[in-house]
Amino acid sequence: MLYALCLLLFMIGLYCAVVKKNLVKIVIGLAIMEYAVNLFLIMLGYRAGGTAPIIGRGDLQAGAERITAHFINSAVDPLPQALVLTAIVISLGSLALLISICIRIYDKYGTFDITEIRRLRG
Amino acid sequence: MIRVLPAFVVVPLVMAFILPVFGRKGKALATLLANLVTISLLALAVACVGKTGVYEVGNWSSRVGIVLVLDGLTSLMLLAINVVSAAAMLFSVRYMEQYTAKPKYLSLFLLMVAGMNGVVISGDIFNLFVFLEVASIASYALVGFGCEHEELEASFKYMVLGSVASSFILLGIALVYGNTGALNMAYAARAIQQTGINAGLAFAMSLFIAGFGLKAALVPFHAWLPDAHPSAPAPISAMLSGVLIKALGVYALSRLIFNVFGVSVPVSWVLIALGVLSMVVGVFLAVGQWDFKRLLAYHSISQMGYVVLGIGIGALILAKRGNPVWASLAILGGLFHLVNHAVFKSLLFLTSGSVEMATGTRQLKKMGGLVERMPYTRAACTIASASIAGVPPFNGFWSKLILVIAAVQAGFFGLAAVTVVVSLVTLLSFLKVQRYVFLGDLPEELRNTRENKGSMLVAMLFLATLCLLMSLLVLVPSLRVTVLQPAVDALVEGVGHAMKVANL
Amino acid sequence: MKGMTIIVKTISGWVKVLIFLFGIDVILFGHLTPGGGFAGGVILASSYVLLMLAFGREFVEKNLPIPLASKLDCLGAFLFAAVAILGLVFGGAFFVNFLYQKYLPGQALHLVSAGTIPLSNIAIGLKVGASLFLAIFALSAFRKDFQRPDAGGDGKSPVAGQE
Amino acid sequence: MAIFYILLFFMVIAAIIAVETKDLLSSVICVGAIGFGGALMFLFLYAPDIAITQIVVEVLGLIILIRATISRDHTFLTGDREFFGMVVSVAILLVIFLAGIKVFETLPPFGTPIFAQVPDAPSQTYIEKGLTDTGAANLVAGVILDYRGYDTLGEATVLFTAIVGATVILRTRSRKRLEEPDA
Repeated sequence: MLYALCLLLFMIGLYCAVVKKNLVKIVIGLAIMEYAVNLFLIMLGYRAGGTAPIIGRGDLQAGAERITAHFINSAVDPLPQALVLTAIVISLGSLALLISICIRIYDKYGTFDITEIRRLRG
Repeated sequence: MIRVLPAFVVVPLVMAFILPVFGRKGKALATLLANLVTISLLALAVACVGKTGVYEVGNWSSRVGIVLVLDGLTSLMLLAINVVSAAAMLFSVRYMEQYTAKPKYLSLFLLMVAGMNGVVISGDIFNLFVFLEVASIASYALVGFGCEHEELEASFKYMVLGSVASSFILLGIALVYGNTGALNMAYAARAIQQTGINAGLAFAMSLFIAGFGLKAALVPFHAWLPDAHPSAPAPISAMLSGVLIKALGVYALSRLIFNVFGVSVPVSWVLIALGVLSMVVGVFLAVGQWDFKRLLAYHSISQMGYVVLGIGIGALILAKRGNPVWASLAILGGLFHLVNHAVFKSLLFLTSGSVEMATGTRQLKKMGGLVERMPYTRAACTIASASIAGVPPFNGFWSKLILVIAAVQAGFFGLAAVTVVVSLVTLLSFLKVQRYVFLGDLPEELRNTRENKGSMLVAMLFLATLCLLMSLLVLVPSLRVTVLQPAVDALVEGVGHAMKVANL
Repeated sequence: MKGMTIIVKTISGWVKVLIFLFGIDVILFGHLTPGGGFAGGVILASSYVLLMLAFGREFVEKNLPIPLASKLDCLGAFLFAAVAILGLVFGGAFFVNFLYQKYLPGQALHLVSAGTIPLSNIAIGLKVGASLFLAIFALSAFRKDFQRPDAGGDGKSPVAGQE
Repeated sequence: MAIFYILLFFMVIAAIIAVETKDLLSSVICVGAIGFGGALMFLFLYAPDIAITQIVVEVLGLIILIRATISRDHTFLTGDREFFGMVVSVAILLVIFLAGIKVFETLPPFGTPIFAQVPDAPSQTYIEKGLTDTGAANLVAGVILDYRGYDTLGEATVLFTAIVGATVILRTRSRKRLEEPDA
């Protein structure tokens, strides 16, 4: 059910990117899609009643540098978190590039309305 | 040889990080360095032909770390990418003098090359996505490099559709991870083999087809290509049409279908349908065009249809457990057409850039009679046109012939006929180009056009020579066995190939 | 624009230093606590964004010249790649954590541990901070050109009649 | 568990407002609400690294977005695209959504990650051996900078590419006259 809500968020973003005709709205739609995918990836790694995948002093067995079994059996999945970290930075980069294209288009055409930005046929 | 595999990514990356530091004064040095990088990568790619192996990044085993894989298909793609990038970079030396910020252009160019090389050598699904983003974002910026109305509009459209495609691909990757727990292609393939294709994986597969189909501009997803490719500077158009849509779209899609998910009948039919649609729709949209580069861009869609059709027929035969010889023939046709198209379409875009630079226009109706003013460009353009239309001695003929034979052998007589008809329409369309650009009367205002000399000419002649020589790739058995056949085998072996490479 | 009132300027002058230090803290302890090069780098960039909002662009440009930021951007990216290449030289494969495995194991949960990971964090922090600063600066720089849009622009559609 | 539903409902509602509101600035602010809701969600999902990154990236992303919308003369919008096209696209999206809901039944139920069920999942190794293999107490840092450092190189490159691209797009003069070499 939570996954479905996440997909709903993705679909709202897709709807916004496909149907809206304002450039900034389209960018917002893309951003929403990226949030949804990131959230979905993190939810895949969630463990009910778990702990964050960061080893503290309490997770080391006294004396030896060994991790307690409790930590091993309760830590959430670190791999999706690493993937999402990558994905967030990628989406920030593409947001910066998209917005600079938008600003430049506004400068040239004087509008954000995509129906008025039609120099190219087809 | 496998030890140098990361160099395909790291060398252009490091050079791209250094280049923006060069200001206006260091422009010549920056250009020289960038050319050195692309040419040495080409040499490296030639040296990698016929080798196989796995490189473990950071000495982590393929289970926990990222692996780079070199196999037949990878080395074929590396060859195509680096041939085209060397030629386009050589062409840029003089062509890009029209624009400002050349060091940044060179940097973005190298980043795009690094991204494509990274996609091709990656053996990890998420890593493939990351490098796909590197190449895509560099190409979005390069399409808008001219900063004029059309270029910005095309760049925005391209970037929006590209970002949607990236989101689809990432969601697909998340679904694959959620179902298999692995990101390495070999481990994911093994897990998928054990569980079979369930609903989640089928959904992921359709997301991948939509995402990579958008990147490859197959017909229902082609809206951005006819705008983006003509708007870019000519060397970038050559890179985009020549290799980007193949490395990011067709290569990635066929790698995932054949080596990770395994071929199945519905997916093969989807591929065939996409291929036929792209072939027919692309060529008929191209016929009516009067803008030189836009016409070429529509032909890219059509020619990509051939590639996908060949791969789809092969997948269908494999999925139905037919004769693997015919399957590998169809895939051979598809892949051979892929490399051929990389060469002749980039050559066509370079000649269009040369013509545009000399005359200042792209409209076919405003040109004419350039044969006496630009003889070398004309020769190169004619060779490339003959190749793309499938005129006998050139490379395009052989790949189309193989595709037709494969279609007939598989029992698709209708498809074979469509292939031939599309090829004839392509021929007509390029006769029009010859007629309006190079023959006919020379308009008054073009009296003073001069042939572009120097690096631009070298780049065009290099690719034109390749157009002639590449027929040898299928005609000489020893070349076919070392270059094309391993690539075909990598796909025909299917899911087993991924595991064989990773020693599972 | 000359920036905001004196109160805002004084306070944000101090707060900027605190944010900057927090960013450095997040970067340096990235291998022990949540955070790391990316988060820290963004925090570094946002400290300059605060300065830009309070004092105006010219002040920030004096504080951190754009060519320098551009060079820092390239340097950070290059350093990260260099750490990876050093792994090839000393560890035998690209991206080997050679410091941890061979030379400087350090003690778990201490600042000096994990080999090349803190180094990579610092390089990434530098790179991300400089590049996002550049991005925001470039985006705000464009505002000036806006007062006078392109020929025939004046908010109407310049598109009609072309083609 | 309830907290996730509350936060996700909040995010979905914010998304709907962001999509449907006529004022661009409020739309951007709603995006901020989604982002910070997401950051809270990450925190409750035991991903503090992502939560920190999400918050700071959100702040900067909002500044970039507001930069684009503010001081543009008509931020108020007029309607959607053609009605027919909208109905068709909504129908297609609805079909994809309904197909997608079925798909999630194949995933392990929420709260039981896949790596605990697959015998040789990489994540198990990261958790058990991460500290001894990489020396980093923060396992996420260990994964992104050691096990999968190559990804992070690509990620840093993406940011670098995007910024070079943005400066290229925003340069004021793009073409110059070609100085003829022999004339």
